[in-house]
Amino acid sequence: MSASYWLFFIFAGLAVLGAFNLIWQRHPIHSALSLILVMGSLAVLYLLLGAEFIAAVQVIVYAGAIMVLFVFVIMLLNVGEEERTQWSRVATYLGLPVAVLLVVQTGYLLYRAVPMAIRVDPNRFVGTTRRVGELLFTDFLLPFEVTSILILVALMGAIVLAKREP
Amino acid sequence: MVPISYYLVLSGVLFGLGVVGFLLRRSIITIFMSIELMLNAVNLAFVAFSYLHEKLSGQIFVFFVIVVAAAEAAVGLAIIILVFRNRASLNIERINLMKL
Amino acid sequence: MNTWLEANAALVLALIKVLVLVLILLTGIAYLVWFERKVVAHIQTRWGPYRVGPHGLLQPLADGLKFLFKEDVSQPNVTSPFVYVLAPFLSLTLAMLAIAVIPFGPDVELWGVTIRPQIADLNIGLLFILAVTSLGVYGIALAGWASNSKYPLLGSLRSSAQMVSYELALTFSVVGVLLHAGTLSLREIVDAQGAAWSLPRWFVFPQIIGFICFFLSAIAESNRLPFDLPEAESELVAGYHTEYSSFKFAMFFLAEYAHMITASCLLTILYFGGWHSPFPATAEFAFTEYFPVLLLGALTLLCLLEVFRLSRGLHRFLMLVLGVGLAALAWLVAQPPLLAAIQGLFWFLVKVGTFLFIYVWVRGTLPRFRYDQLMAFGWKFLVPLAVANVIVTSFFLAAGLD
Amino acid sequence: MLESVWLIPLLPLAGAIALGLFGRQWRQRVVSALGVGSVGLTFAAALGVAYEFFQQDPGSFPRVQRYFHWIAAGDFAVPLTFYVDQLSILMVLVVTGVGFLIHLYSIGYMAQEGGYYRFFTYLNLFMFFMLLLVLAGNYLVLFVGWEGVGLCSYLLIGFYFLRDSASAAGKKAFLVNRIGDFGFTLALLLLFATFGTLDFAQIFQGVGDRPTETFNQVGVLTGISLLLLCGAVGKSAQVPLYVWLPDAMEGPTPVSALIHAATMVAAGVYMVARFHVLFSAAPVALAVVATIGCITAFYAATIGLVQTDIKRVLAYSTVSQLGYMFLGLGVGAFAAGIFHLVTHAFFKALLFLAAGSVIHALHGAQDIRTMGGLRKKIPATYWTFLFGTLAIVGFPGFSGFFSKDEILWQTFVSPYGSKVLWFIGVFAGGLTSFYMFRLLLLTFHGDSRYTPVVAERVHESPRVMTRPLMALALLSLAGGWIGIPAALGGKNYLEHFLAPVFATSRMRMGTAGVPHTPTEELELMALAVGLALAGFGAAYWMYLRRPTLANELAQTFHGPYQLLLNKYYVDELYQKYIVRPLDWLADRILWQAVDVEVIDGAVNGLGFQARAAGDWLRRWQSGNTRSYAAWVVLGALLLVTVLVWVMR
Repeated sequence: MSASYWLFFIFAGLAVLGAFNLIWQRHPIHSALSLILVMGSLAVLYLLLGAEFIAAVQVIVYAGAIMVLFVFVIMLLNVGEEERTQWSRVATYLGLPVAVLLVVQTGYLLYRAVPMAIRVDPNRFVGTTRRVGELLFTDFLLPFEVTSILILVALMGAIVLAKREP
Repeated sequence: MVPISYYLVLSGVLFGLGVVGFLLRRSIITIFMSIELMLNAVNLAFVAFSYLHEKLSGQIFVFFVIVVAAAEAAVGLAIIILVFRNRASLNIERINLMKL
Repeated sequence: MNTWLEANAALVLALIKVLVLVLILLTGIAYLVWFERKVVAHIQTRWGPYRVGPHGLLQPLADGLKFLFKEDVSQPNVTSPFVYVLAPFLSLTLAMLAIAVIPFGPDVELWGVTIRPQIADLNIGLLFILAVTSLGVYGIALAGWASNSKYPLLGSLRSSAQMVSYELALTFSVVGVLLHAGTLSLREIVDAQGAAWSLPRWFVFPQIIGFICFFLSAIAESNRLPFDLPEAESELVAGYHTEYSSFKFAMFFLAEYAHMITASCLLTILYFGGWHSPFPATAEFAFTEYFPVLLLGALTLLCLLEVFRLSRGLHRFLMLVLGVGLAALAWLVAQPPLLAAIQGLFWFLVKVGTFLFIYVWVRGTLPRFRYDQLMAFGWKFLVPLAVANVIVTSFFLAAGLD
Repeated sequence: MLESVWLIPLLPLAGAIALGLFGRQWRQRVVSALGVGSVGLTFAAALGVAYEFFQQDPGSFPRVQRYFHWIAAGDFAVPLTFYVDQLSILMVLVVTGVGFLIHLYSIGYMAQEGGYYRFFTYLNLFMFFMLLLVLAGNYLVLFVGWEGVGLCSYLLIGFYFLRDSASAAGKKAFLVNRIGDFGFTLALLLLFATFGTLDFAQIFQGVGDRPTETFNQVGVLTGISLLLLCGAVGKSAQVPLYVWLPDAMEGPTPVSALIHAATMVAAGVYMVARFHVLFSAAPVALAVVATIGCITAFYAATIGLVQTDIKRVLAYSTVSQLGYMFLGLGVGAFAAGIFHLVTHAFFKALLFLAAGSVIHALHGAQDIRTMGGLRKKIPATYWTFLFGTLAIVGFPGFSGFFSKDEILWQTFVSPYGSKVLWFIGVFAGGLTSFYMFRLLLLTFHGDSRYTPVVAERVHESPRVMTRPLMALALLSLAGGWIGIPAALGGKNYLEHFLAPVFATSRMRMGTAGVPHTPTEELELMALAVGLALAGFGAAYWMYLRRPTLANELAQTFHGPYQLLLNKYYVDELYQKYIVRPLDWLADRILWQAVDVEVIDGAVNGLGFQARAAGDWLRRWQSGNTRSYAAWVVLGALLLVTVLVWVMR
């Protein structure tokens, strides 16, 4: 029972808890907070998987920027609790069983995908910032540039959309 | 030492929870967050596989997913603000003008 | 028993470090407040705290007690009690979390045990700090939202916008240093500044612009004057922590000063060679080793003089005690092994102290921005400047002239 | 130079494109400079090529220039190839030369007309297509040229599209040509089906391997030949498809000269000559060719006797001259046919242009009954017209004499010809002489019958018009000297020049060894000339000595006269027995039955089905996003289930 073992279970538990809370809470803010929790614990799991850089990016971008945006919007619009309408029969009655089936099968699929024997040693394969960066600027240069364009477009789109017409 | 499949199963579970939220919630924002949750789950799977095959490309892919998610969040939230401005409601069931 | 100790020596050491650091940090913060009040007072030609203890030296203690034992006027109709309570904890925790990865000095060898004055040496240390500071927003935002009151809400909205914007400039300005050092580990960054030309090989000199950007946006990040819009007294009572009282308020308070300290440490590490002495390590500069002793000696003299100047007996006695303590410390530090070990820490603290003083100085000097000015400054001046700095730096490095 | 044959068709195309796109904005001078210049350059290029050509050993031709793959679909590949041999070179020279002169002439003639740039655009385009046709090295390219010239002729006949008669004539020409082209297209398909290729060289190869199809065993070659002939008949205005040509005179006179006299209508002749290998292997087809040609020659001549419109007379003479060419081809004297084509190009162009000059002088009057005595007024035109007339009637020494005589002689002696055909030909020659001199005399001699108003405005045409006339006059005089028969101590260069082209068919038909018996040939010549003189005499007598005689004759032989005057009522017959039934078919059956009921019904039915489906599917679009989400997830579940349970 090494440290990484405990860490995994603690943070996996946190993640699941957060995810569950996310869909359980009726108020968006609480959902957002639980989502942040999920993201944080996922970052730790990434660290356990040796993906340092991704872990950092996860926290900085997801928790630090995207979720801030969410919280910001929620506060700005001062969204209250969501109302309990049940107008979509198919979603109401079919939703849960379908989702559960999906989870079970997906889980089974992934479980089947790899043999149990392969275990995680955080130091065996480390995605250091240097290596990721090198890969990013050699093999994946074009996608990288394209994403920059994407960001720019998204930025302009967001501004155009949210701007009040004078 | 934790078997890698645990990570995969975890990602599967998270994804499923995301789906549930996606289906059962009514507030657009919450649904949006469920989608983000699903993305995260997928990312976890990516990282796990990248560890499994010892290929960094998986992590690169996660990086791209995060970037795209950022863009998506920007636009999506802008849309949400717009919707709220015009409808004074974020209940997705009230936004049903697509019906003929 | 022993075996267990040996088995988890690392763990125990880490725990001890954490405890020590937290204690030092909290007292440090407390006395930082005292320091600030004093300095500002003297800038404004006042005495500042003078009653509690000689020169108000016990003021922080008094404040702490007050915060602890004051009745908590908690809100009856907060938007969400949980978040209301969560917010201050969040901000303080995050503020202090950042300090965990800061190296205060080189490894020191004492009684056969090598101690690394740093809790966690991540090789993504810098990213870690950025991440934590980026999370810092939540404390304020949630606080403002949870208080269910308009001034706090406004304040929190402001602060979240402000912090998100200035984070950009912050991150960009750091990139220059990263390009120079080629690593994210704070320790290695400091080591990269170890060697000296005629003048110390610190990154301020090539990265002066980056330094300025970083310094400004760091001030903004920690919501201090002239960027303390979230708590602008004149506009929104006390901003996001208007509705907080007693220890919850204290937490925000501490968090802010913790931010200051973190920022100063980062400035020191990134741009001013961390624990490296400004003097080249050659024979003719060997005497610089004794600066710590001299400093302590000077302080001792000051205290002893005060003993004769002060009027109240209690204060005289306290001063005497302080002076004797300082003298003892000076003697202790003068011992060769300790003297060698203390060097790095000493320089580090000196530099951090300087920056803290500048912080206070700025606060005492400059007026507050208007909000739109603030945003314009951040987006239209700092960010472009930082980006330009990155580009220029990378060109220089690519051209090979380091 | 020989490699740059592609330049020849390209230049006019460039001119056409430029004019068509920008001509509207340009000043008249620029337009004419460009329009004429392009053709002039083409002529120069043609000369260059010809020069190059003569440098080289005649045996080394035909030479095929491949340029690029035009169509490549599976094993069906059509490259753009040019087929350079004596025949095509000759044609190129004629087309570009005559074309150039006519372009020059047009500057003057069209100066006052509207749509100046349009005219030159069409003309250049025509040159392009004509040259493409002439140079084509494979059937499809030739077909493109073929249809292209048809299009241009349609556009130019209807050039004055404000006149109903003009546009009607254009349509008529187009439709009649369609009939011919139908056969042509069938021939194309049949060729490909038979030989699996459309390349000339390969086709000729393939034909060469097949036996001659004699009368009692007719095969595919005969079929192809007849179908080709169908196309040729349409294009070259032979009986029974000649009807469009006279109406084509609605177009501007230079057009009549260029397209409907000199070049395009000769395309049929050229085509038959080009496929001589094919025809020579199918004697039946050849016989048909000869017969059609002979009939046309005579028939058109008879009509020409009584026409009163100056251009129509020329049109019918054109038809009959084309008949002569077909006759020549039909009896296997391909060289002679081509020879007549060339000379005819010269003198018929000349005649038309001169007629145009007359019309120009009279400000648009075309009825010869309102003319007369113009000889003094417009001498240049008169003299050139006279040259043309002498050439066409075959006055000894003039070009027409040699070529026509060659044809008749070949008809007489060739194993494929016959005395009957020969006799009809000669007689038609006499008629030709009659109506041509009638035209000449009525127009230029005698006392003027036009109104005084017109009288003082009659004027000679500008230089730019008369110069080309003179050039053509010279040609129609000397043009024939390239083929002076041995009987007259000539060398008949042309025949020797074209010999390598037609060598194969000569071998096959055994016309190579036809004995030249000079005395006999001379006798025949004399007969022909005599008939021509007789025609002249008759005309002179009727229209100068006893001007009333013509009308008296018309009175006495009223029936035949009317018959001729109304061109044997052919148009009316066509109208009654072909056009009307077709109209009925198209209207009642194809439109109101097939189109409305079947096709529209099918389309609408599809529409209704789609709408029904839409009505049903519409229910799924509840507009509730959550439901959509649910469906999406359901789909995902399906996929995963398949993944788990099927693709294990």
